[in-house]
Parts: sequence; structure tokens; C-alpha cells
Amino acid sequence: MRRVYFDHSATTPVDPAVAEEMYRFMTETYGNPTSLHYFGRQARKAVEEAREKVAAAIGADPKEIIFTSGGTESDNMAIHGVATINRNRGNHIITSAVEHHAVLNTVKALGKQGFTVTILPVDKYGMVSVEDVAAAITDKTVLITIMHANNEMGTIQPIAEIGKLAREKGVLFHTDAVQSFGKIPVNVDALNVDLLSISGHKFYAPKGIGVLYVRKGARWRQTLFHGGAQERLRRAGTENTPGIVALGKAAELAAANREEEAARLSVLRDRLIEGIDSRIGDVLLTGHPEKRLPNLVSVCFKYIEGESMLLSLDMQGIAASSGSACTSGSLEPSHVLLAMGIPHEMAHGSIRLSLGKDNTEADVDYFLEVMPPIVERLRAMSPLDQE
Amino acid sequence: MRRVYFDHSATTPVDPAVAEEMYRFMTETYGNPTSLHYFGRQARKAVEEAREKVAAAIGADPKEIIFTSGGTESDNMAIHGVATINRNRGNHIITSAVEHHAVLNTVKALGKQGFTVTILPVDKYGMVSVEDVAAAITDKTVLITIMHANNEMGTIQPIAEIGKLAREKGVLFHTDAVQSFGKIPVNVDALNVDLLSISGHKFYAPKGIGVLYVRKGARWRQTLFHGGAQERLRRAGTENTPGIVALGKAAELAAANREEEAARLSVLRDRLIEGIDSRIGDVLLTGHPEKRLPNLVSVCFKYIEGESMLLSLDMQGIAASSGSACTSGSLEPSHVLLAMGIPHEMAHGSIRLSLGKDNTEADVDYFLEVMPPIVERLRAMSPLDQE
Amino acid sequence: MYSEKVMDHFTNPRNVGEIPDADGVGQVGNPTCGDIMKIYLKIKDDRIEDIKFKTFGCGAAIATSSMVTEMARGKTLDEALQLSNKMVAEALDGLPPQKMHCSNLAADALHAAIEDYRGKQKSA
Ligand SMILES: Cc1ncc(COP(=O)(O)O)c(C=O)c1O
Ligand SMILES: Cc1ncc(COP(=O)(O)O)c(C=O)c1O
Ligand code: FES
Ligand code: FES
Repeated sequence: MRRVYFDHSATTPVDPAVAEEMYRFMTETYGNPTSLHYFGRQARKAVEEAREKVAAAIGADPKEIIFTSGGTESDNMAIHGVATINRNRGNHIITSAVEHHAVLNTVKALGKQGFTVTILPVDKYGMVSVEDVAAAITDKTVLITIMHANNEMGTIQPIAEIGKLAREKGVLFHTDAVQSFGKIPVNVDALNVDLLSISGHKFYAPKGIGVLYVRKGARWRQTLFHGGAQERLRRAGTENTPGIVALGKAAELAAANREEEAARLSVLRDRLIEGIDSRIGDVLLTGHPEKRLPNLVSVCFKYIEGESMLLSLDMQGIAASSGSACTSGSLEPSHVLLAMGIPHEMAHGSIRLSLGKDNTEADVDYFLEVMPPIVERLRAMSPLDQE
Repeated sequence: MRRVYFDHSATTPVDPAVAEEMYRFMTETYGNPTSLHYFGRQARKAVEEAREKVAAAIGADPKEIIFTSGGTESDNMAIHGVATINRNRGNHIITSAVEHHAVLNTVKALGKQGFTVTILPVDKYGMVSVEDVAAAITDKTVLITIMHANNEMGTIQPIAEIGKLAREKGVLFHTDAVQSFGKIPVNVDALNVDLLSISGHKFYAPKGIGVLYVRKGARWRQTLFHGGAQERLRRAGTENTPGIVALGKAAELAAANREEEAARLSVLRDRLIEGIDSRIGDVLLTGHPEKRLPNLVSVCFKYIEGESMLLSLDMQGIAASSGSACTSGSLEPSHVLLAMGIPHEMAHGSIRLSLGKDNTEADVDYFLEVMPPIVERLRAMSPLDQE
Repeated sequence: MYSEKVMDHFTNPRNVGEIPDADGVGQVGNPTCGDIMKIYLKIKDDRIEDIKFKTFGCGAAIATSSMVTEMARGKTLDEALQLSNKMVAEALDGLPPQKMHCSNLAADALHAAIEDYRGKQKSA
């Protein structure tokens, strides 16, 4: 069967060149980077080279890069570390209603431990307003955490402006760049961020490896893991050398190819959007019309439900998702779409198509051929009043 | 140069068959197991099969297996989860002086948060006494955490007896089986444990993947990571499918080969011990003479220091370690050896040789040929009074 | 982790040994922290005519001991007292940060030996 993978925001295949590096570091250069001997030194060298590559890709210093087990750990580690260490300075945290659960649930957990949490609303495009952030800051605010680009509808937040504001107010600022890295420019100085999270498997590196950037001098401390002295005391546990090397290589490739690939993908994205709009109708494109990721289309099909579309697409070999893969299995529709004011029943009818490096125009056209009859069939079954 | 890797307790090479599985799950079956579509379902199937393999290898139910990022995370998650959830029942934790830092530092951190911590001593062989455990339990005790086999000197603790006691007293019992799994029998029922930690890279699976076993019904909850609903709400973050599949396969191989391989390695181990004793002299074998791992030799060479031995061995192509790889860089000698009553200067002269599947008798003989002149040279340089 | 110079001095340490009738002996460090350095001096006309060392310690400890003996040999005592731990480390093309501790011993041991000699001169 023809297979089209349109779920790159959930996860990506590992680039074969990256996977080969990984293989080599599992079977040949397998030493523990903490070890003194030849095997250890080879591993250490590779880890530090990877750190330099990641640092270069986001405009940071290698010392500011900490390797973690993924985006969730980076988010937890960033937020918990800042909150715990600055508790004596204040107990207020600001975030947004459209964050990934790795941020939202971490902040909410702190809310149960004596922190006051402000969850900022978003407009109909899923945008946080800089004025709202400014108004929310109090002298008790110790952390602002707002994501760079959203994983469900692709809206890009005004991070540089929020960062500027946070810096003026002396408040630490974290951004979850898990979906933006490799797709739009991510530079820690241009974005004015103090902490930033990345996850390998979203940009053709493997699962189980991520990065937390922490600006030199930022009032943050490792508070999640206790154990060995790895990562200069900032992340206990044997370093995942193959994963780190793979992430380093993938970050280098992502940075090198970003511009060209983003241009190519946004053409495909727009072809998808226009095709859906013209061939299907009664759809709502969600997310910001311009300030959006180049590879993501999020759309609500009125009168029908997401899962049934996904299953139908899957039967035609097309892999897509409805909202975040993480939240499937939950009955509630996406908190992100609801926060944008999209009514429940429409939110239930959302699907996300996220493109990646192996997708072609033919994939898009295949989708545009397959999708209209699916929608038609499901709408014919729907009891909802159709305009 | 001839290369001999005698540092399998620090980390192991990935079995090529395991690495190939991993490669396949990075490049072909790369879906996110949470996803509904074909790619996701393939990944889900593989994850659940791996879970079954791990469960079978330790005599558990697949539902009791949680995949983590490694031994450190498993230890932290086990201990923090039990402590936090049972806080209302009591605030006392019992551990031993020879634990890995992933356990010891986690318990000590809880000690700063209002828990009372009993750190049990060990005898000269590094053994915890069951009577000491019994005497330490109070009606405030909520957790006992004692490792199965020690990573520095290989002593195997009386886990089954401690577990029996803990069960009688209604106290939860965790063991760190990172070094024992694959080397000696590890069965959660035979050991009477409620929680158990494993780390992939110690048994020919990759780095960055581990397991936490939690007995059904045990009063434990995930308290470290907030985020998505993965691992039945017990570990947020995209599942590391390739790592999980690799760990599953490696666990299966480890269980199948364990007995034969342990017999083979203990012959090599004893040949090493006898050779060192007869050819060098003024040495102290550390750890229990019988209740010890089949693959580990830990020995103190009087009058000289560990790192200079390691460097000299490394120049001859032999990779060994002194104490735990994690603690190198610290001036203090190993807390494990000190806890056994070994004097500081002798503890500084310890090295660990840990054998693995590719080691042969020829490797042992090469070491026994190379080591005596190294010791002789360093002893000739030593200012310490020699008997 | 170690520079080539460190490895060279570790592998082929210069001036290892004792001087049986030394004019000055200095010892620093303690077995608890894993290093002891002992330096023996033979002095002629206020100059270091011969110098030897014995060291219990890591690669850096052995290399710094060796290096300091080379640097001190032939120097007047006042010149030798000018040698600092930092100069020894620099002469070895640097040491890893976690090893600066050991390099803080070599020059100290030399100075201790010189003081020992001067103390003996005074009391003699
Ligand atoms: C925006 C965002 N943040 C965090 C995460 C969590 O990353 P991971 O699943 O690698 O832990 C994801 C993806 O799942 C994401 O899309
Ligand atoms: C006994 C023991 N526990 C825990 C760990 C930590 O495991 P990891 O480094 O995989 O996090 C190790 C190894 O480093 C170990 O030997
Ligand atoms: S439509 Fe089946 S979960 Fe609600
Ligand atoms: S001997 Fe103490 S660290 Fe070098």
C-alpha cells in the first residue's frame, strides 16, 4: 500500500546518516564518557563535539547545553529547577493556555505546592499577547514559560518580545522550542530566552534524547535527578552517548537545511490548505494564518469527528493525527483548540497534518484525492445539522 | 594495539543483534506508539512485546514494567514516588552505606525535606545485615532501599531475606538491580521486592533506557515527570521505542544466556584473582569472597594510587576503572570502600576489573602479564613505607 | 584528558628516587586525599645540585613532581622559591580543572624541602 507519513510533529524517522552514527556509537565507540581510558575518552570527545554542534545551532555556548532524555524532561527540569531555587524570591509563575502538557502539568503541579499560577489566554489564532504577559507580571513572578511554536496548530508566539519584557522585569524566561527547532530560526539571544527545551525525535534524531539550554548565570538548578556528577552536576545518569552524538549530527543538519527545507515545506503546506479549502468546504483552518510553522496544517472538519477521519485515512495509508498524539485516549478535545474559542464539537473534528523531509507534492495530491470522499462519507453519517 | 575492555560495570557495548533492531526502529518502524495510525500501531506492538520480554526475564507481569531513561531515573522515580505518596503514613527511609549515588543522593535529598534517613553500615565484605535492617524499622518507616549487587566490589546483598522482613512489617522495599540483572538470578517474587531498577547499558542494550518494576498495588506514584499520559500515566514523555525494543531483546538474551555466561565469567574472574594474588602480592581483594558477582574483581594495591594504574593499563590497551566511573574527578576515595572499613590510602589504590561477553582467557593472561611491572614501577616511586 | 607533556612525564618521570644523604627533604599531602609528595635536595653553594622525588598519587601528581624537579635542578634556592604551582602546571601545558589540586602540591613540596634545608642550616 502507498504510505504517506504526515505526522512529523508527533515524531520523525531518524535520518539514516544519523542512525548510522548511532549504530557506530553503540557497537564500537561504546565507552562511558566518564571513564578515563581510551574507550571513555573517545566517547567524551564525541559528546563534547555534539554539544558544540547543538550550541552552534541555537547560538549558545557549549557550557549552556545539557543533554536530557527528551522534551518532557527538559521542560520539567527547566520549570521545576527555576521554581525550587527561586522560591525565596517569589512564588508566581506565568504560562499560557496552549502549552504542551509537559509544561502545563508541571506548572499545575507546582500550583498545588504553593505556587500561584497565571495561565494566560490566547486569541482565536492561538496567540498570547505581550500586553497580557506584561500585565500578569508581579514582584512575586519568578518564571515565565511560553512555548515557541505550538504542536497542535503551529502558531508561533512572540517570544523575542516576551523575552525582552521578562529581561526588563528581571524574570527568568523559558520557552519550549520542541516544535520550532529545525523549522524556524531558534537563536537564544535573538529570542531573549534564559532556558529553552528541544527534543531530538522531532528533527530526525532518535527518541529518548533532548536538550535543555540554560543561560550562563541563570538562577536555575538541577532538582529532578539525584545521582552521579554527569553533565557538570546538571543531569545525573550515564550520558546517552549514541543519542547525544545522533542529536548533535541531526542538529547540525537541521540548521544547515532549515531555510531551504522550510521554503519547500511551506509550499506543500499551502497546497494542502488550498486544496482542502477548495475541494472540501465547511472547514476551519486553525492557528495563525501567517505566523505559523512551515510544516503544519491543522484543520477542523465540521460535523464529523477526528478519530473516524484518522482511521479512514489510515486505511488509505495516510498517517495523520488529531491534536496532540499525547492526548489521544482522552475524551476531552484538545485544550489548545478549546483555548482558541473553538466550540467543542468542532474541536473534536480536528486533524493535524505535519510534513517532513520525505514528503513530496505527490503525497499532498494523494491526500487531496483521498480526503474528500472520506469527509463526504462521514458527513453523510453525521446526525448534526449541516448548513 | 591490543585492546581489552575490562569495564563492563561502567557500560557495555551494544550487542550487534540488538543494535540492528534499534536501527530498524529508528529508520523504518519509527512511529510514535501513542499514534493511532499504522506507524504508531507497529511501534505500540513492539513496545508491548518488549514489555513482555522484560516482565518474563524478571518474573513480573507486563503491567508492572515501566520504561525509563536509565538506572538513575528508575532509582529516583522509585524512591521519590514512594516517599511522596506515603508521607502521611511515615517519614522514615532505610538504606545502606554502599548504595549507588542515584539511590544515596536521592535519599539524602529527602533527608533535607523532612524525612529521617537511616544509612545502615556494612561489614568488611560490604554486606548489610538483616538484623540491622530489622532493628532499624520503626512504625514511621515507609521505604527500605538496598541494592542487589554492588557496582564497585560486587557483593550481593541478602535481598530475599530483607524483602521477607519488609513484607512482614508492611514496609515497601526497593532494590537497585542495575548490576545484578543478567549476571545472577533476578526474580521479583523470589527477591520479595516491591520496586526494582534496571539499566539497559549494563547488559548490552543501549544507554538512555531503563526499567522500573513496580509491584501491582504497591503504594507508589509517578512524581518526577509531568506531561503526557504515556506508560499508563507512569512516565510522561514520548516512549523511546528503539531503546525499549533494544532493551527487550537484550533482556531476553541476558535471561537465556545468564547461567552459562556466569559460569564462564566466574572462571575468568577467579583466574584473575588468583593471578593477581600470586604474581603481585600486597593486595587486598575487596567484596565478599563468595557472595559476589561472577564478572567483577575489585582489588586494592597497597602503596600506590588507582588513577596512575589505570593510565598505565590504558597505555597497554587495557580499560579498567577505579571505583565507580561516576565518582572519578572527586578527591574522596570511594564511599563504598570506606564504608567497608578500608583505610583511605588503600581505598585510593583500588581498581575494578569487570568482565563481559567478549572477554577471553587470553585477555586475562594479557592483564596478568602487563600488570606486575606496572605495579612494580609505581611502587618504586611511592614514598609510603612498604613492608 | 591529559596533555602530551603530562603523559610524557607520567610515563618517563625524571628524577625519581631518594637521595640517601639529602640536605633537605620536604613532604606535603596526605594519604586521605590520595596524594603524598616527597622531595629530596642536594644543595651546593646555595644551588640545587641534585633533586629527586617520590610520589603516591594520580597521573597529574606524578607528572607535576617530575616537572618540578626538572625546573628546579640547577637553580639557586631563591630562584627555586619563585617557582609556583601555576608555573609547574603551565610547563605541563595545563592540567584538567579537577586536577588543579594535585598541581598545588609539587611546588609546595619543593618549598618545604628548601625550608627544611634552611632550617637545618640555622640550627646547625
Ligand atoms: C511542544 C512540545 N513540547 C514537549 C514535547 C514533549 O517531548 P517528548 O515527547 O520528546 O518528551 C512535545 C512532543 O511530544 C511537544 O510537541
Ligand atoms: C548500581 C547502580 N545503580 C544505578 C546506576 C545508574 O544507572 P545509569 O547510569 O544508567 O543511570 C549504576 C550505573 O551507573 C549502577 O551501577
Ligand atoms: S466518540 Fe468515541 S470517544 Fe467519544
Ligand atoms: S592525586 Fe589527588 S587528585 Fe591527583
